[in-house]
Amino acid sequence: MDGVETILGADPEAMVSQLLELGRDLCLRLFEGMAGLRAFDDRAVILQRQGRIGTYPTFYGEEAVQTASVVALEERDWLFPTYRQTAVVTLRGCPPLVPLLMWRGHPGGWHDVMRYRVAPVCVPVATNLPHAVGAAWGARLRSADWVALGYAGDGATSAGDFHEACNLAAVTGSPVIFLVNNNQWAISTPLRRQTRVQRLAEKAAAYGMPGLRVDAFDVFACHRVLRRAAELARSGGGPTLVEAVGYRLGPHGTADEPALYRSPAADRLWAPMEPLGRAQLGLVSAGLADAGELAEIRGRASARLLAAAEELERSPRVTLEEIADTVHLSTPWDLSPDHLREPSWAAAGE
Amino acid sequence: MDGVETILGADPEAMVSQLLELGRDLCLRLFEGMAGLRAFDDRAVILQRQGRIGTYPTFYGEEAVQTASVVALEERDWLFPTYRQTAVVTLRGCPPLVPLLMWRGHPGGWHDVMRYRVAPVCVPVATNLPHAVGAAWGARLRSADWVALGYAGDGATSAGDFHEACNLAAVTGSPVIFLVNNNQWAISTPLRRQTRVQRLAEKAAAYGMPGLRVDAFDVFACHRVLRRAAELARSGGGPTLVEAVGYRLGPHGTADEPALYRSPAADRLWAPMEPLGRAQLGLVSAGLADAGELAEIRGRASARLLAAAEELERSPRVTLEEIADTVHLSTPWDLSPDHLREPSWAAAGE
Amino acid sequence: MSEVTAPQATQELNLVEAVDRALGQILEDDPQALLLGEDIGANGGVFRATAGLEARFGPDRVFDTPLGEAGFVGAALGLCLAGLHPVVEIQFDAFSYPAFEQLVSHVGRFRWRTGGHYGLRLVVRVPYGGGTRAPELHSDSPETLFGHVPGLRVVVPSDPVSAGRLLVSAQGCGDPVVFLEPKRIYRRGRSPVPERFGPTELDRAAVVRDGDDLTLVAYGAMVELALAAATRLEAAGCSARVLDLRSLYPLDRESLLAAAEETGRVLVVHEAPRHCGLGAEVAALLQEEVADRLLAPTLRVTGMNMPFPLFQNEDDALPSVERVLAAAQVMLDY
Amino acid sequence: MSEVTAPQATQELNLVEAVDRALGQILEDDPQALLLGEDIGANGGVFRATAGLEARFGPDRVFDTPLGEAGFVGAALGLCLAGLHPVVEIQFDAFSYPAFEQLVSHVGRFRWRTGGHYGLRLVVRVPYGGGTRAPELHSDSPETLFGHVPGLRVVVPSDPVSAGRLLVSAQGCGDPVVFLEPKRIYRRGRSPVPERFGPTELDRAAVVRDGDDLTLVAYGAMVELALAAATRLEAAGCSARVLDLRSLYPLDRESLLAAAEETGRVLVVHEAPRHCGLGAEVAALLQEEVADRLLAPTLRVTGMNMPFPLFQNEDDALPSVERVLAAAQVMLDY
Ligand SMILES: Cc1ncc(C[n+]2csc(CCOP(=O)(O)OP(=O)(O)O)c2C)c(N)n1
Ligand SMILES: Cc1ncc(C[n+]2csc(CCOP(=O)(O)OP(=O)(O)O)c2C)c(N)n1
Ligand SMILES: [Mg+2]
Ligand SMILES: [Mg+2]
Repeated sequence: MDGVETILGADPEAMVSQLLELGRDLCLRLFEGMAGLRAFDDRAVILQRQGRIGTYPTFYGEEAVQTASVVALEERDWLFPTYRQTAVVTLRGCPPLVPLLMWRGHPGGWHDVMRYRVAPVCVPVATNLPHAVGAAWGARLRSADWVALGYAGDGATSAGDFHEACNLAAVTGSPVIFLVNNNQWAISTPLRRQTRVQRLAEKAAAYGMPGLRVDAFDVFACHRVLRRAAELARSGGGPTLVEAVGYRLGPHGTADEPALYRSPAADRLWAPMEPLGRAQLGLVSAGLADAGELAEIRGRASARLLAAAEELERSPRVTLEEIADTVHLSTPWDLSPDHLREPSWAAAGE
Repeated sequence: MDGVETILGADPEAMVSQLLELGRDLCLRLFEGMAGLRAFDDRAVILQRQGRIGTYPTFYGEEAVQTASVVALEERDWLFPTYRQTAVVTLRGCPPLVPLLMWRGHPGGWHDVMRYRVAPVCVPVATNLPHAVGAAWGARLRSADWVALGYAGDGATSAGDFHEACNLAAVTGSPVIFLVNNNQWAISTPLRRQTRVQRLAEKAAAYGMPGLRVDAFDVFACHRVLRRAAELARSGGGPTLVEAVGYRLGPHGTADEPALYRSPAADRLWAPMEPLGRAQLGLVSAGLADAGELAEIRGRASARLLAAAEELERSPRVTLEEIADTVHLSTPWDLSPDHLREPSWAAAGE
Repeated sequence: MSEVTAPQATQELNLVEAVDRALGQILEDDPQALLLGEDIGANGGVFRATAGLEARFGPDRVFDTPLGEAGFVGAALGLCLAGLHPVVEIQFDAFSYPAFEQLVSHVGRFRWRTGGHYGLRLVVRVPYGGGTRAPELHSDSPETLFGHVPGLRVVVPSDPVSAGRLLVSAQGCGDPVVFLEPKRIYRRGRSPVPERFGPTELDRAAVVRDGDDLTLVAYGAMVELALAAATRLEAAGCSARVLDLRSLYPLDRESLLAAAEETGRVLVVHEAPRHCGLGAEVAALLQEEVADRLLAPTLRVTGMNMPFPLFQNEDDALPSVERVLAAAQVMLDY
Repeated sequence: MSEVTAPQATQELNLVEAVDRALGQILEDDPQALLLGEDIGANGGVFRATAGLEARFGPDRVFDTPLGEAGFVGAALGLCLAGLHPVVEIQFDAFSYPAFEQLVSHVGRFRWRTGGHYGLRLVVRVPYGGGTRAPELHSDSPETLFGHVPGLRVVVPSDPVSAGRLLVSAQGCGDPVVFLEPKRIYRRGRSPVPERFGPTELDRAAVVRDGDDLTLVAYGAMVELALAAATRLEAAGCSARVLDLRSLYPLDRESLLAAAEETGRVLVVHEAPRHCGLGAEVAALLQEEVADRLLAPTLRVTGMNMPFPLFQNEDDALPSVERVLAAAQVMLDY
């Protein structure tokens, strides 16, 4: 892939030396992160099939970018996920039960935003990006040194909020990373119908910020590139657009039927890029880990998710009255228990 | 100015030869167009001072770009003006009384959109650009050969609708020209606080379309560049972004006080670029016209505007009932005369 | 267009299939019609409301847009100037908000800006409402927002036949229509629909069940609920009329006043938040016009003034037959 | 914060000057507060509501944003996460529409998305309304839109003192507030204001004139009109109360019910379109709660369901004293 930074795709010797440079600890941390995300995704798909959660947008294949985005940043840095990064918060220490509850439509699914410094999951495409700019700009204003990272898809780059966010970030010199997961599809819309510029990193020039491209299936390259962007941001260099070039290996979500709009042949072509297998190959050939060790990591992750899934049914129902009490700091009369469910005429009629 | 196409700013010999190439007819047509716009603007400012129209955004200095945009296009081409191009419709044959009535807050100020192929004046920044894309895309779909031109300011390039319009135009290959009047100010906001990319034409690359820069005070260069963009569009080459590089010679509008935010020194530096005087100098030195002839053109334009201004008070008042009847094809009951002004309870109470 | 009166071959379709068929009919009858939206082409729309249409009419007439609702709703306005008649699909209710400015500041105001001379033949279809176990922001009911701003018609069908006829009529009415499709009942069961949908009056409510003692005013997915409540009321000796509003702006004043005059009690049911919702408008209108004919105050059973909850709690938030019955009882006892 | 009770130096300010002073006080008292908006810095805002503040607090705390209301309202949310307390200026009413999605889909839902734990200390100031001979889309009254969607408080002052106190209180309330400033009365006359604005309860209406026979419910620029109508009514022997709503969401239920119970007649006046406006909500609420105490139907004198006209006709479209008196007469004669 043209101008796309990669480690696992480099010639074997270069790969090994670059992995060794990263070091075993970091490499295993990255692998472990991916294992956690994969276990989450696998389990969520099963739970959806069992009818225990609702429609679910799988992120199978995006584990490398997502893991790198968390590991390359510091705990004080802010993350702004979309519907496709609902599990990144688990890499910040949040129990996987929480995002599973969200997909179960349970209010226990709202994670602790301030504790994990992960914004609430954002559904409308690109609208999380201005939030990321604000959080980053705030660091500049408060002379703090956190950075913010906003996730976007290839489709999201067409939306107005992407543009306004990039421009505002550049003008304010805010330490923000726009991480575009270019999986080449927005539901059924292929990249070539999304925009005429097929290298999305080139869009960065319109805002006067750097644009970097990285192999989305290579967790090590993603880490290196995101780390670079974060360092630039932290040292006052302002925003960067990072395009992770990949492919959506799965359907858009559990309700989607890719057979309607894309060829299984292309899918098959991309399937071997699956990032965990690819990372494992690299780690083993670099002598940084053996297959058994890695299998154990994955096994632990699966077990953890199985346990979370079992807890799912045990989460007590929350009443609508309780939820109504979470909308405002000082709950208005019309959301109080007396007026919410049975409007006051009920009392009046008694 | 760097990479900015110009004719009047070229060395005198080159200028003369290029003007001769354009020919006397076209040159005088361009001058006449500018004279008409200037007369409109001058008169409107006077009317505003007299309290006979409301707040008015003067376009003093933008006559070259605006005139060129009309003359370089054909009558079948669509124009999408903002609040700062309210008089371009007069270059399509609409009496100046009409836009003056608009500024007087009179519904006679709505011009005939389909007759002149000029969209209604658009107030919210950048929101006219998607309309231009649609009109152009429609030509492609109907195998018609009109193009569409949407006006924008430098400030407008920061808005989401600019982005969505450019992207959609490029994806659909629509024959549209985005004409960015870069006057370096958005009310009090200077370009450097608007975006980090100071050559706005560079933003075109983000959409995979060409970007051209032209001297905004040079009606001849503007004509040539816009003609080129129109030809490209008409021949199936898709959209172009044209940046007219200039300066807002006047205030943002009659309610604006530039002294609060910009230095009179910079203003003085730009003042000599005033496009009518500059065009006159060129025409006279190329021997294409003499000063008397040009003065006569301007005199006729002024007289026409004076007459229009006199008509202003004679436009009969339109009633709210009549206006209410223009909102829908089939007027709903609540907008009918019986229910509009005196809601039906008035009748009920009688 | 004239009413279709001849007997026709019928077929059983559900609501979303009826929408699909109506769209096919529009594309067939009107060479200037075209469809735009996200994933409406090969994919047939996320609800399959445009299934098969791209294959039948080609990708230029069933156009998959890039993302950006403001951009493509704005472009639809421009397409109208070019003489085309776009029908836009917004993928889900809450994704109409990015297009809000284009709808309010331009689409609704276009005819007025031409002194009444030129209108936009533009339909914006929006699957809306709760009850489908969907993720956040996929269950909103934005009808009040579009009804409150001037120049837009707001139309909501409640069954396959009304969906087809209202959609065809909306597309032919010469003015922009926000066409809200109650996605909860997209697949609620099939009814016989005619081969071709004839036009119908756009701003008329329909009495879908007659009654004397009380009128339940509803629209969209709430009509079914109102009918269920009416059956229960009948068992309890109360004869309830069900009025399907269909047009949320303009309101069918005559049918509403007739309901108030003939039944004396009017109860409004909707999913949207209560504050300034349609229920408020109906209650206020009846006050203004026929307060002296009302035997009981006009009550409302509506969504709450809070975000539509994640789906574990959606049944708590949606109007229920029980809530309707309780309100009806208060009115009957008044 | 505690009520300011000590006697203070006062000064005569008009409404927009009071806003300016309140913003200065906010910036002084709250080191995390900052202002964002178009042209609010050196230019002091197109209405001069921020005049002098950039000079006093620097361009980082009084920040001129690039264009793009969605972008900077969204960024304001992010600034809140960073611990800051932004006060955003939208230049004119209709330019709130590009920010509509950010306000509805994010700002209003933020606390709810954190299980109630974290709120946004975010105020969005919007000069709104007609009567200023302004160009198109500079005279809208969007309050219904913001009141109908969940999670936003909507507050409207009606005089210099309420403007200052409500703005200071809005900024301190811990939740997002859409603060609508009636630009028509920005310079309507000066009143003595205290040197510092003390806080006030955000969701309380104010009885700005007492009376027994009828209540005129109004807000913003309409309060003045209601007071003028009340004076005329008094001359005709009718004692009219004027209730300044101030909070459009939540409504002050108690004051409204008290007005209905104590005066028996409630008339609502607003500039926004009638359909699903605040008048409808008040009428419906009173029906539900105190129908039996009403001596006359709740009538509405409002803007029309059409675009706010170009300014030659704005006085025809705005509520007038005459229209209020006519409605009041109907109610008194009922
Ligand atoms: C404003 C908005 N419009 C429409 C949608 C519906 N929708 C959900 S995902 C999606 C495609 C997004 O594609 P992309 O940005 O490439 O992200 P990906 O799903 O591939 O991760 C669409 C259109 C939405 N969420 N938000
Ligand atoms: C969406 C929107 N926000 C704010 C405004 C208020 N406003 C009017 S003109 C203007 C500046 C526009 O600057 P630019 O695009 O450079 O055009 P210019 O006025 O210089 O021609 C602003 C902010 C508006 N018209 N629309
Ligand atoms: Mg994608
Ligand atoms: Mg400008």
